[in-house]
Amino acid sequence: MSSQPIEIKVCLGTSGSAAGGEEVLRMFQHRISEQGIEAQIGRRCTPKKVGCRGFCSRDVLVDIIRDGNKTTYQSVTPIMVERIVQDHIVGGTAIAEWTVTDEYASFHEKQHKIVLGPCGEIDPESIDEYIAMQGYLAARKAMTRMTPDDVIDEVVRSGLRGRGGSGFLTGEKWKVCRREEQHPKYIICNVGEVNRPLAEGNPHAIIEGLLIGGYAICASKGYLYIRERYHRSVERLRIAIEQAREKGFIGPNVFGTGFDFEIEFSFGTEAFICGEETALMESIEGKRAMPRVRPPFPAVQGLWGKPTVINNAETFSNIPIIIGRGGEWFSSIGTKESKGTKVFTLSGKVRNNGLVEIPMGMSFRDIVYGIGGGIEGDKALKAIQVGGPSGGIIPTSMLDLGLDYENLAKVGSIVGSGGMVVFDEDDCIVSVTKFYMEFLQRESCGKCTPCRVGTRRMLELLTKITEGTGGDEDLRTLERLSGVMAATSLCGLGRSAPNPFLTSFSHFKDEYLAHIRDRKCPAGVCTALIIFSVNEEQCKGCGLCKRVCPAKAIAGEVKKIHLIDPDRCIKCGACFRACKFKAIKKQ
Amino acid sequence: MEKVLTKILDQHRKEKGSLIALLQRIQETFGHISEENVAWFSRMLDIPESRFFGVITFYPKFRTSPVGKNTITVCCGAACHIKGADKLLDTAREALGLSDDEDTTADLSFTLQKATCIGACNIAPVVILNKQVHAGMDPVKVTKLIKGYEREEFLGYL
Amino acid sequence: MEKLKNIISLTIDGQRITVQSGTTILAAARKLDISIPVLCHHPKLTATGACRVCIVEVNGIPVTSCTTAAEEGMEVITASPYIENLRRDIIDLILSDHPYDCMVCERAGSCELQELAYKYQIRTPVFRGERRIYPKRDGNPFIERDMEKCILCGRCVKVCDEVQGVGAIDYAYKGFQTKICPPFERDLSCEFCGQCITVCPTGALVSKPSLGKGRQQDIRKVATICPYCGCGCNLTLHAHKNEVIRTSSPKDSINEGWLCVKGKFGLSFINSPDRLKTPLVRKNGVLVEASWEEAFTYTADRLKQIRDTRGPDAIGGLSSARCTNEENYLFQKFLRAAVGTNNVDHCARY
Amino acid sequence: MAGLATVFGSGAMTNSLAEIENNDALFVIGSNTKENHPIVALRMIKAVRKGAKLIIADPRRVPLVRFAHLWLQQRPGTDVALLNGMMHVILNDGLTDSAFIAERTEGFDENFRKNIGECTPESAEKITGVPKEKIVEAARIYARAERAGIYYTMGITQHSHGTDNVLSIANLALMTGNLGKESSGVNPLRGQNNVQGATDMGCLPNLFPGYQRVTVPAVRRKFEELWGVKLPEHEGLMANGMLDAALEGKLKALYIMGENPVLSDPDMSHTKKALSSLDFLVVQDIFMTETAALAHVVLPATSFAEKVGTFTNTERRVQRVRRVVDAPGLAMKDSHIIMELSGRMGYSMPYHHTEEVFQEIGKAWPAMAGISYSRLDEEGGLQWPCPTADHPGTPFLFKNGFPRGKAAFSMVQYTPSIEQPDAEYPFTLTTGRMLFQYHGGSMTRRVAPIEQVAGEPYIEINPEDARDLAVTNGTVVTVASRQGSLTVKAQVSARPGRGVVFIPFHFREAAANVLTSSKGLDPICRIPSLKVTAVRIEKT
Repeated sequence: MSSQPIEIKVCLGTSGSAAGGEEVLRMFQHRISEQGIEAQIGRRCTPKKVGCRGFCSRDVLVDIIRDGNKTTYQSVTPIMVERIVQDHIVGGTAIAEWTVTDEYASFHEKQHKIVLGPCGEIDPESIDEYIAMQGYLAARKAMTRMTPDDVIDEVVRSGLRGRGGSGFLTGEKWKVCRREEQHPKYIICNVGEVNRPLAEGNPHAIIEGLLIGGYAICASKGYLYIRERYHRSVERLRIAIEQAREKGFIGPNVFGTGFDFEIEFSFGTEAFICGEETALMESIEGKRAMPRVRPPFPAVQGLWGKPTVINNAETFSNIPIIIGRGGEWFSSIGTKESKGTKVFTLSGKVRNNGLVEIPMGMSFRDIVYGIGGGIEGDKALKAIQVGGPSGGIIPTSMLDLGLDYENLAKVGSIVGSGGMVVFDEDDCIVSVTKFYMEFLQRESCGKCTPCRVGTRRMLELLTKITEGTGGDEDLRTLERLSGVMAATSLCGLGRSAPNPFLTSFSHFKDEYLAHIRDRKCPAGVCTALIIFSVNEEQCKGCGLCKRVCPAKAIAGEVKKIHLIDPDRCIKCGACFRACKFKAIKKQ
Repeated sequence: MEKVLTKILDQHRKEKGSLIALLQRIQETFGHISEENVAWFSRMLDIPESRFFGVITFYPKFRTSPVGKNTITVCCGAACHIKGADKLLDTAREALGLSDDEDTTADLSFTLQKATCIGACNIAPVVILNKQVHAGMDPVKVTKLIKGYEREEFLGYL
Repeated sequence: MEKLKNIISLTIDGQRITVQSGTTILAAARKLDISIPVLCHHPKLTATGACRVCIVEVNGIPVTSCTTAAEEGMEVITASPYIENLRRDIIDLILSDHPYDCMVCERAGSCELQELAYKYQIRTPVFRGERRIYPKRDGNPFIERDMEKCILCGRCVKVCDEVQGVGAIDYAYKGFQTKICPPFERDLSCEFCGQCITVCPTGALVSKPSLGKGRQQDIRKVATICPYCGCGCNLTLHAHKNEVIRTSSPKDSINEGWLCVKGKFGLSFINSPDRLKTPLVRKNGVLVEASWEEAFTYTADRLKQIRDTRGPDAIGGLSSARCTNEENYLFQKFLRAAVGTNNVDHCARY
Repeated sequence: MAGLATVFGSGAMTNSLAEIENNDALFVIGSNTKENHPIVALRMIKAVRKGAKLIIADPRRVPLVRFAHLWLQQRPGTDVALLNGMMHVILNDGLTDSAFIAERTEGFDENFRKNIGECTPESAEKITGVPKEKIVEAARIYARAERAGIYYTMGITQHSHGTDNVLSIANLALMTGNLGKESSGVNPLRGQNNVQGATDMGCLPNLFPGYQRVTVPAVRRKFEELWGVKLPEHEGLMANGMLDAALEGKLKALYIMGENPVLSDPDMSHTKKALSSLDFLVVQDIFMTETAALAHVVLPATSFAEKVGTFTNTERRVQRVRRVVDAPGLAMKDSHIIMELSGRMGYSMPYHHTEEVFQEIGKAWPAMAGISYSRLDEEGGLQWPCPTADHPGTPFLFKNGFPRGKAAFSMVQYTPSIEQPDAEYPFTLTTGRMLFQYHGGSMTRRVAPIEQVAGEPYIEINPEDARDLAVTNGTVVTVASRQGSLTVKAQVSARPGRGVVFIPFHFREAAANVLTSSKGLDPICRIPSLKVTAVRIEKT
């Protein structure tokens, strides 16, 4: 009998926790200690929490590593724990019907996990596990064997571009800041919503990247800018900082090199505009996050007026890898101008929702159908929105487009910080565009005219169209407005705000025209343009629709055909969803 | 009261924190940021009240009226939106008996909030009750969640 | 020490100009007498870059000339059709959220926005839509704050903070709802210096006491000096008929165009009904109205009598720090030369 | 002004307002600049924003303190001790400007140094209540600054030892060589639009226009020639001397132009009594003031907006006043009234235009000879001295030396104010202006919006004192001094320190000068001690 310990890894990312991961982990711990499992089988069992490994639609995911074999269970609930312990941990037999299916493999197969690699494998609250996988070696190498300029050269060689939005070359940005003679300098890591899995799954990589960056530009202080409400991310980063400090990786005289570096949290509060570098700095300074005019650029005059570098957590997570394995190696991944990988949150109507890391240049087809496993309910794919709210909408016709900075720019979109939402035939593009515009106008800081008034006007016009009161001239006005906003807004938010409209309009013009000229919403989403009626041939007169109708708009006797009074109908769709015979028509 | 405020002030001075950090601390302590508290800190720190108000109203997280004992946040990001976040919001509103312009129940037991994307798109739609994220929600689950919670005791602020 | 290397040269609309490094494109253009419209820019305040009206073309890209520093070899075009169209549309957007009530607006005729609407001939905006409506009016007695007319240029916020050091107002809320207001939207309570009125480009901030008292074109403006403290602030009094209805100050004066509440709002005493309008002579213990002839005769006679009976040193004179140099000179000359005494002083000589 | 004239030979702001923003250090003492000289304060704020260090010494936390690096809260009337303490530090640290002292001053002798040597920061702390660390820091900031300016107003002068205060300030500036340069000097800020002008024009019992002594025969001869009349040889009476003389029956007639001494002079009942004992009182004003009400003849005059002429501001800048509107009713220009009376008194003053008067001033006083209306219209304003038509005016004084040759150090020792608090009158009252109102209020109190926001008198009481007195905001209290008493609403405020109370003097319904004393005048310039009065406060 082997005495190799058995590892039990329970996914405790945001999604894993939401699905009950903590309870599952507690069950494992409880079962194992209560029933004396370790004594029974004569080896150690170590249930532990790990970060998100991406395949969130099947959470809670649990890995059992027994005798070198890894078995992954999906959709684990606390009730299932007892049997897993009995059959698998004690008995050594995996429960086949609970393990992940082929889609788990295909979900992972096409990904290229560099930064996400350790997520889901190591305990994010253990610096020893991070060190065991060569953690902080890159930082040691940078500080003991390289000059700051060497470090920057290496990052330049890698071709790494900022993963936060603009896609500016990271090494070049650092170089500008490095050249500035003013001190102190600051380095800021923005931990955005998309970066949460990184912070939760492998926080030390972020800390190490920030440390190396700080060394490269000669900053004495690093800030972790993170929304306070990301409790788990904050907690894991906090633990990571404490552990790193204990080991002497941050604090005074790091690695005995005389370099002092401190890391401090700066808690932001919810504001989309804080994704903009200068707005973020205003926020750290405790002000309203209204972007500053540029130039001067932050690398010259940033936080508290001092030279500052801002990158997001994904960018920083790449740094230890680049220093460790070399810029050359890194630049072998990706396309000519876009190197490395990019993490996306794949969501929407795709079957495998989750966190994915793909090499730059991968086609949308491979992402949606390969990794994503196609569309839910085998509906037809309609479009993909990439780059967050101010990104662009990519139509089906562009499925074979390779995802990189250049290609997305060509089609009027951006890589952004890594949102990717998939729409199917049931989604109305005009309504989706309106949704994004509603978000953008709400998040506009209100400082500059084109964005403050422009986003509002665009929203009003889109609302008009979804309500069936739009005219052709409104489309022309929207285009004109888009031009002004893109050309003259103060910051990226306003300049990219027209993207959803411009891209959707260029690819789905017919759908817009249907709303305007035919007063119809082809996807049946825009309530003002749809009518619910009873298909007399299918109605069995069960009366369910009548009962669920909140507006008392449905009349009819039992076993007789029911009728909807269009004047009373509030188009809530309750009858449509309730009818078991598909007898309610939506037009 | 003055003692609590002084404690916050001392800590703020010690940490040399920003105005946002101060407001976060006030809100953590009292659940909201009252006009009187702003006046007090404005006087002590010699920062005009208008700066406080500007920051408070910029970030939706800050509130000037008392918050409910429990906070329900419905994420309204893109992924949640197309999976029916609006319906969840309506359901929650109805379950709590809130009108469109109210966000807190009269008995201060619940506050309902909207969040822009909280980054849990892959498990959309999500609802956050206090600190717990609930994934894959639908109107029935939301109602259950609220009704289930209403019975529980709350330890409250201060 | 400024060195020569800090001098850069650029071309604006084909004209070459040499400026100090750090000079904005706007400032350089103004040196060439090329006018670029602005709304949020104010020469005495830090740059905001919010209104975007001052955009110019550099390498085909629109940049705000008020915030962009001139660079060596830069080629700037200030009014290409592309830029002019964008500019027009920005003004259009501002107007789409602005009340169309120029006919009753106090600033009609001196409004920077009206001027631009006129220049770009925007009668009805292309971008129509909802406009901010604020029913609440500010109850302070000095400054009419009509925030529906506010274009959020931020000049008032900056002048209140940077120049006056008060910070009575700030931006609040965000996005389309952004509003400049006192804390918690209370009524304005501040030093009431009126600097915000001075810098406001539109009718959003105007002097409340002068509302409806005279239109810009019917006003006579006279330059004079403030009668209050010793700063000697330069005033421009706006008079309508025989009433002083408003005060402003030239921006290049020793007070840099700034005033305090007294200079800005404290001059209505000139037209006070309490003003003495006729000489008074005490008769039977009561002061009664008299003609000048009577008053002069009586006064001169009494003074002469006292001088003749008690000597000139039985008479004294107290002059005023409010009166002019000429009047003070005449006053002491009167006592010394006409009465013959050095008993002359003024109350506030300390 | 007498103080400064003694030291330098001329009494006025040595520098210009525009120079303030280029100061490296500003020492503001006894001046509530933000409220009393709001526009000067803006320049100070600008200086701070440009990196200057601002030190404020004031018994109250005046609004400008918000921008200060250091605030010294001295007890009212202890300025000399504070200043001497600072000088002690400067002397000790070797921060004096010895070259300047040697070349341009006199009196920096053993006695002077010994006196300063005795005034340690420790002893200053005991007298002033300012912690000695702050005194040391203030001294170092001031002395080390390249361009340091001192700014003061009535908080320095209106004391029984006002002249000592001014001399002490001058010592500080001389010791550190902060004179005769741009942005460094001694700057009394004038409280009224044309105090400088009234003084320049010789409305003083001892001086002709341009600070020329009436007792010097040559000077007198010059004026006799200019005016074509024989002039009196002895000095006249000062303002308060005239009131005393009236009470004694020596002064029989008084002609008051545009002033309201009943409200603005100390000890109101004393003033009223003096004025009432005159045989003949003529008051020329634009409103029926408390003083005019006592007159035998009241002459309606014109406001600044109804006449032409010039004002000279606090920085010696002569500027044009222009007519905007017509005077109401029969109101007549002050100059016409004087000319008419003079004619009837047998001395004709036949001027056809105000400018002729101005030209004559230039003849009487060479420092203004270069200024003309046309130059003022074109150039906007000129600072005297401006002796010739092509002279640009003088932004700062003493560049090439002092009028009296070498500036003199004066040995000044701290003397307590006459009015000392005791068991019966335990509080120290200090008076002054507030932002919204002006002087006796005859102008501002007729401005409705101003009355709406600041139309009520109040007494500022420190929160701790208020607690002891069981007084809250709005409580009506009786304030009594050895001179008189009044009732007024309390305003609990952290502005004054413990034991100090403040009443603005604008309000006739609670006229602070009912309480102040007309005794204890400064021995040299006869200024009343308006800033220190012992009072008692009781709830009514």
